[in-house]
Amino acid sequence: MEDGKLSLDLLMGLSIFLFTFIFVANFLPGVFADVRNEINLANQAYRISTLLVEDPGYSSSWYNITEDRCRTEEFRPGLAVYDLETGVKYNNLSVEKIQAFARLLNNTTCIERVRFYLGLNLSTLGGQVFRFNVSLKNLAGDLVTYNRSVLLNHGDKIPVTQVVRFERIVYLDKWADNCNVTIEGQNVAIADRCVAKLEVSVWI
Amino acid sequence: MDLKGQTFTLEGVAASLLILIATYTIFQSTVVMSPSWSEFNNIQLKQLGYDILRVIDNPEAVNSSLRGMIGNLSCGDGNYYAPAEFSQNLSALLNALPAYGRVELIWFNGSSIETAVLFNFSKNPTPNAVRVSRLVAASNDNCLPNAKIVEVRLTLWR
Amino acid sequence: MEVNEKGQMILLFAAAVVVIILSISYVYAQNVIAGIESSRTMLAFPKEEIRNLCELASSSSTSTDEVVRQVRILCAKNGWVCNYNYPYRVEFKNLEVEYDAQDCRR
Amino acid sequence: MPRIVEDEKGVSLLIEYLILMGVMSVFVVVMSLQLHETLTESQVSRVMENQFADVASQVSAIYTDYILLMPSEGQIVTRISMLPEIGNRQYNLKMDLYENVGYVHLSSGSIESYMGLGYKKFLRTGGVIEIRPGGEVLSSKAESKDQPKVVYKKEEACPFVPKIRVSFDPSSVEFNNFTNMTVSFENEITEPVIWRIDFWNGSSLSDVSYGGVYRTQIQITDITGCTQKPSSSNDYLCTVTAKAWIHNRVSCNSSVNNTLLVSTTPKLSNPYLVYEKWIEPNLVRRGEPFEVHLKLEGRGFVVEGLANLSVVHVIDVSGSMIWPTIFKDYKKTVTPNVISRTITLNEKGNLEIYAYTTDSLPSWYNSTLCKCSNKCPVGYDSSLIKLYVNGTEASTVYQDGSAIGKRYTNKNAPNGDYTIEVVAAAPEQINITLKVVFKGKEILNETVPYSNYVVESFTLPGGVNYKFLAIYNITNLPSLSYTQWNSSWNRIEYYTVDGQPRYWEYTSRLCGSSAFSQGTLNVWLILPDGSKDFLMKGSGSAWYQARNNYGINGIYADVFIVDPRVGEYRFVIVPISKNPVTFQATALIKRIDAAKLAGITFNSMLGEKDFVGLTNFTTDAQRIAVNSSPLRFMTTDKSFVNNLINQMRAELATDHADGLYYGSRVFPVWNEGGNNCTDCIKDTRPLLIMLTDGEPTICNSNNDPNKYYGCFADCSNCTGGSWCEPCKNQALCIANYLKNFKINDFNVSICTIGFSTDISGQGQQFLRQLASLRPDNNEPCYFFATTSDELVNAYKTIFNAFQIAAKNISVQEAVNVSIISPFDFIDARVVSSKGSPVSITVESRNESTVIRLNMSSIQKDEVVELILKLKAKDEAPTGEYDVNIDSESYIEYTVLDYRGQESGRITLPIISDKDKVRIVTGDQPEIIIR
Repeated sequence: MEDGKLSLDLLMGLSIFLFTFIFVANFLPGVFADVRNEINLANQAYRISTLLVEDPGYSSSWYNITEDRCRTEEFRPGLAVYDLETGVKYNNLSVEKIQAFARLLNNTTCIERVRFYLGLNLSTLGGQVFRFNVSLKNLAGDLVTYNRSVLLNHGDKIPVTQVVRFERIVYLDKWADNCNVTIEGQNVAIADRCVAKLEVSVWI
Repeated sequence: MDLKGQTFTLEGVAASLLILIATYTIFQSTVVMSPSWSEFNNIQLKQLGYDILRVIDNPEAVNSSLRGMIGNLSCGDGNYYAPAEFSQNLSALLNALPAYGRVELIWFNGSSIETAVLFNFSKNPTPNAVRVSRLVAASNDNCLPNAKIVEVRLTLWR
Repeated sequence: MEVNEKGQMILLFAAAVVVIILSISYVYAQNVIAGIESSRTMLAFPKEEIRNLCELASSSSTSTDEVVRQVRILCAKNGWVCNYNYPYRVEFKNLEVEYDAQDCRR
Repeated sequence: MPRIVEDEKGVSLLIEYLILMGVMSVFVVVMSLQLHETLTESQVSRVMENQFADVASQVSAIYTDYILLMPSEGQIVTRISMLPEIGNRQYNLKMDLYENVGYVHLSSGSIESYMGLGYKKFLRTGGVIEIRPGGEVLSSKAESKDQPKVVYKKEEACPFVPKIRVSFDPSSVEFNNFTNMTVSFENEITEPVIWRIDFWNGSSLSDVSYGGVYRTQIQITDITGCTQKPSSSNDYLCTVTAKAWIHNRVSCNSSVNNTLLVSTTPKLSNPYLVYEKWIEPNLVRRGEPFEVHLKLEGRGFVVEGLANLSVVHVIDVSGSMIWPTIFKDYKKTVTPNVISRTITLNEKGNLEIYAYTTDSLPSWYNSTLCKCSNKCPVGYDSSLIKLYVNGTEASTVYQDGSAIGKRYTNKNAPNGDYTIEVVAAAPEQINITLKVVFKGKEILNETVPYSNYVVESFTLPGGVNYKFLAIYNITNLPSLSYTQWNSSWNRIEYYTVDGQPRYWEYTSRLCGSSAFSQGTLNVWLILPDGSKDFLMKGSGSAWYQARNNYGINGIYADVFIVDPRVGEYRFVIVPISKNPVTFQATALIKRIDAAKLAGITFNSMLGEKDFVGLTNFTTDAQRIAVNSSPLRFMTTDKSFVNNLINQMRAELATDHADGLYYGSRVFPVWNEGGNNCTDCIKDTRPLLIMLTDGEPTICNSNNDPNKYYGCFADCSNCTGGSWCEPCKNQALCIANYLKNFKINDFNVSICTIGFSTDISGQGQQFLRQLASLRPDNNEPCYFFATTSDELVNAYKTIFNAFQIAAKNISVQEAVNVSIISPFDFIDARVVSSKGSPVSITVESRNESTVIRLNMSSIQKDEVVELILKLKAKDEAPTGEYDVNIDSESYIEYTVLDYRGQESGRITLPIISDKDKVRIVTGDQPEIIIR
């Protein structure tokens, strides 16, 4: 009689152990390696910002592409000024190109083309689709305006989730409204240039 | 007899706890902010550094170019003073980042490598500072003797 | 005697699990280091230095033997091997990167 | 309660055992199922994703930096660090394109990851380039010693390579003096080229060229950086480097060196050789040819004193010198310029073809140009244009307003192809209209600018008053029939020698009832004054006839000009049918005129410190006074001598002995009254040049040991008509005496030129014996000339023979051409700027190919260039290669001192830093993982 009980006892002990373990095992994954998107994001942010700041884009007249032609043309945006003689002027952004870029990002079809040609969308192969947003701010941190209209603050809408941002310091080839800075009270331009900050944000 | 049963149960519980704790101690402890993040901040900072060197080096301007800065560098009792205009530009940029910066001029005086620190940019960097530098073909015979090439080194940290 | 046996059994299993977990911790370690390499590359690639040399090589006045010599010395200090001559011939070597251009202009 | 079993204990034990086992087995099963899944699979897959992201980001970052550097030409290599395995699994990394967008792909079994790199095309100075990402690598390679790498590679292939040349004139300069530097390009420059000259002292000169020639004068005031010439304290070799490259294509460059000899005391400067070696182009695609250039140049000074000459022209003015000799000779095939069109008719119908022009060429087709005015086609008629349809000529004249030409009509032309050819006798550009009308519809109507002529020209050099210029046996000319000879002859010249008259005269044809007939060529001769002469035959033969009274009783010429102007004579040759035609012509002048020309040309080569004297000989020789006592017969005033040369005329028989004797008496060294002044020609080198067209026919008997240097002769049998042995022997005796006679301790040199038509004659043998040995190649200084050109060249050669910088040069050049080497041998050629003969042999060994040159001498400022044509093998691996095997390449020559005496042999190895060639693929750039 008592002996019978005993075995039940053991049974209980074992099952407790078993269930605890299975429980642990099941929630382990959360504890273990989680997916680290920031690696990709960081790289993409770096890559896009570099392409924008140090490359004139393709073709030489990509910034003439209108919203209706962005679907048919092959192009890659790049904001750097390009001089036929001396080549690319690094960190020197063309206002004209910036405006074109903004225009394309505003258009729902074009933004997808841009995304594709920038290499941010390989979903057809099975890769991730990256969302991005580009903005141009002056050193004080407010958006740069040209003829009182914001030059560049376009792309996908920035969410609350993990976002990686990469900044570049650039200067424009035309004089924007608010690219001067105030040093000791007076309002000057750094190195006689319209210096600004290009921010590229990338997320999933 | 009864005791025996008890022990069985206890062992079960003990074992499971053991596992639980083992797992936690191993993993919870190591799940820290991933290192690539701090690295990434350095990348960001370094890139900004290069950008700064590029932006403040405006060949059309005199004192707003590295060449001009070196050319018009003045020096006395171990201190090196960059032209005011240059210092202004640089500090304006640094404030905007925001970041601290140290500027060194490095050149070869014919026998050994020498280093000069700009007066207003001589703070000592923290360990995780980044360095960017640019070689400028310029000379300044009374401050940087025999220099034909000067390495302008900008150290940044936050 | 049976009694002891049963107790050990359970402990035995526990041990087994711990072993497995430890083995995974190694995998996990790999996970932790992920991202270091890429960021190091982004940090270490001497793009700007090479452009710098190319600019110097673009003019014969900054390509005189003395200038090149001083450049070499300054490079060596940073652990690089630099060489260039007019027009647009540039060589750069460091641990990761070997750059050798007959015409460095992009 | 009822019981199932009695012995409860036993039961309980059994049950207990069973249950225990049961639980255990369940546990084990769960374990084995769960554990692997939860504890390994899911974990590793996540870790992999992260590691993949890391590697991909790495590659992507490198890629980004590459495309933003992207050297126009060059290579970048970067190591990738990746874990050999993740959770003991290997994986695979590759780069590729998807819809022109590059991407990185990592995969291990079912786990994959992609990272985009962006659109593949980029702008660059010099155009758009297209990156080709590619390559694949397995992770396990990470722990092998060649780590995975990302490689950028771009090789430029050149549209052309500017072959820059830099030269100095003079190439040997005294310190502080001037020299002219010329920068030019050997090949056509189709894009702007940047060139740069680096001087020995570090200064440089640079400019952009569009193919022109750049000249500047530089004064040599700074010889820092020049190397002192071995074994001479006052000579410096100053080297300039010329480099040129296509604008924006730096790698398409070439460079050459040139060495300037600068001497502080040229008088003591020994002549010597310089060489320069380079490769053009030094950048080739597989299968493309390139050239190896080896340039030898003789250097040295000819200054005050030793090297100067005292020349005596001993010129034969015997009767036969009045005869004509060939001045120029032409024979070439003229291919007409044919407009050719093909039309296709798909159906049969009425076909009309018109070929016509509305232009006219009065200055060419003009009755006043015709030998018999208004007998030739006047102005301009339909005969000018010829129309061929499928090869057969359509001769129907077509004329409509100002349009004139030919026409073809076929009321029902069968369908098929029609080849239309049009030719016009257009000596200058006109517009030709070709019109095709089919079934009343115009199916072709084009007007093309057209011309159809070839120009041949020769120049009659100045300095000589030529008596006449005759041009004969020109073929295929138009002709005027029924043209008789004019019976009255016109005198060209007339003079008497010992009462015997000597004259030339000519006559031409009369027009009479002449009728014009086309030839197959229209030829105009354009005279130096610009006037045109439309050449025609008379009655199918020559239009002019000339003769003299000394053996020439008829040369038949198509052109005969008395006292022709010096200058350029141009033939404009127009084929009038569609078939190629041969044009030939031979120009004649008098031998004596040719002789004068040669002599004067020689004098013009002499320096102002060289002395000239003049002796002419016929039955007797006479020295011609050109100066005043004590130096009567020699002068440095060449023009004065030239005038005297011009006055010479053909006279009587030929006495070489006398000529040679009096020739030698020109030298003021025989203490004879009025001509006795050895110091006047101090330090100069005595040279006798004897020009003769004939054989010894007469001599002066001599048995006086004090005359003719004791060379006796009994001339009783010599009448002046035929070969005169005693004269020959006497001449040889005199020559022998002179060869051993020293003036300014140089032996007197004798050079002889046979100016005749028969080289085998014994006269030529005799002249060869007369001659002394040339200083350059130790051959007899004897030449044979039939034409005026040959004669002039003979004189030039003589001049050069006394100007040599080095002797017995032999060059061995070993190039890396063999079965294993990346090059193939195409050919080798060698050219001398002064046309001196060079023997060349090519020997292919199993590990190299050796080219050998042999030259008897190189003269001062002579440039000898060896050009080897090689080719990169089609399968040659890309990279940079040494073309030459320096260890086996050398130049060997006999050195001369400033007195021209041999002073030992030296060997200089051929070493060059410019003998490398780079083989490239010239592809678009690629960025690959390997």
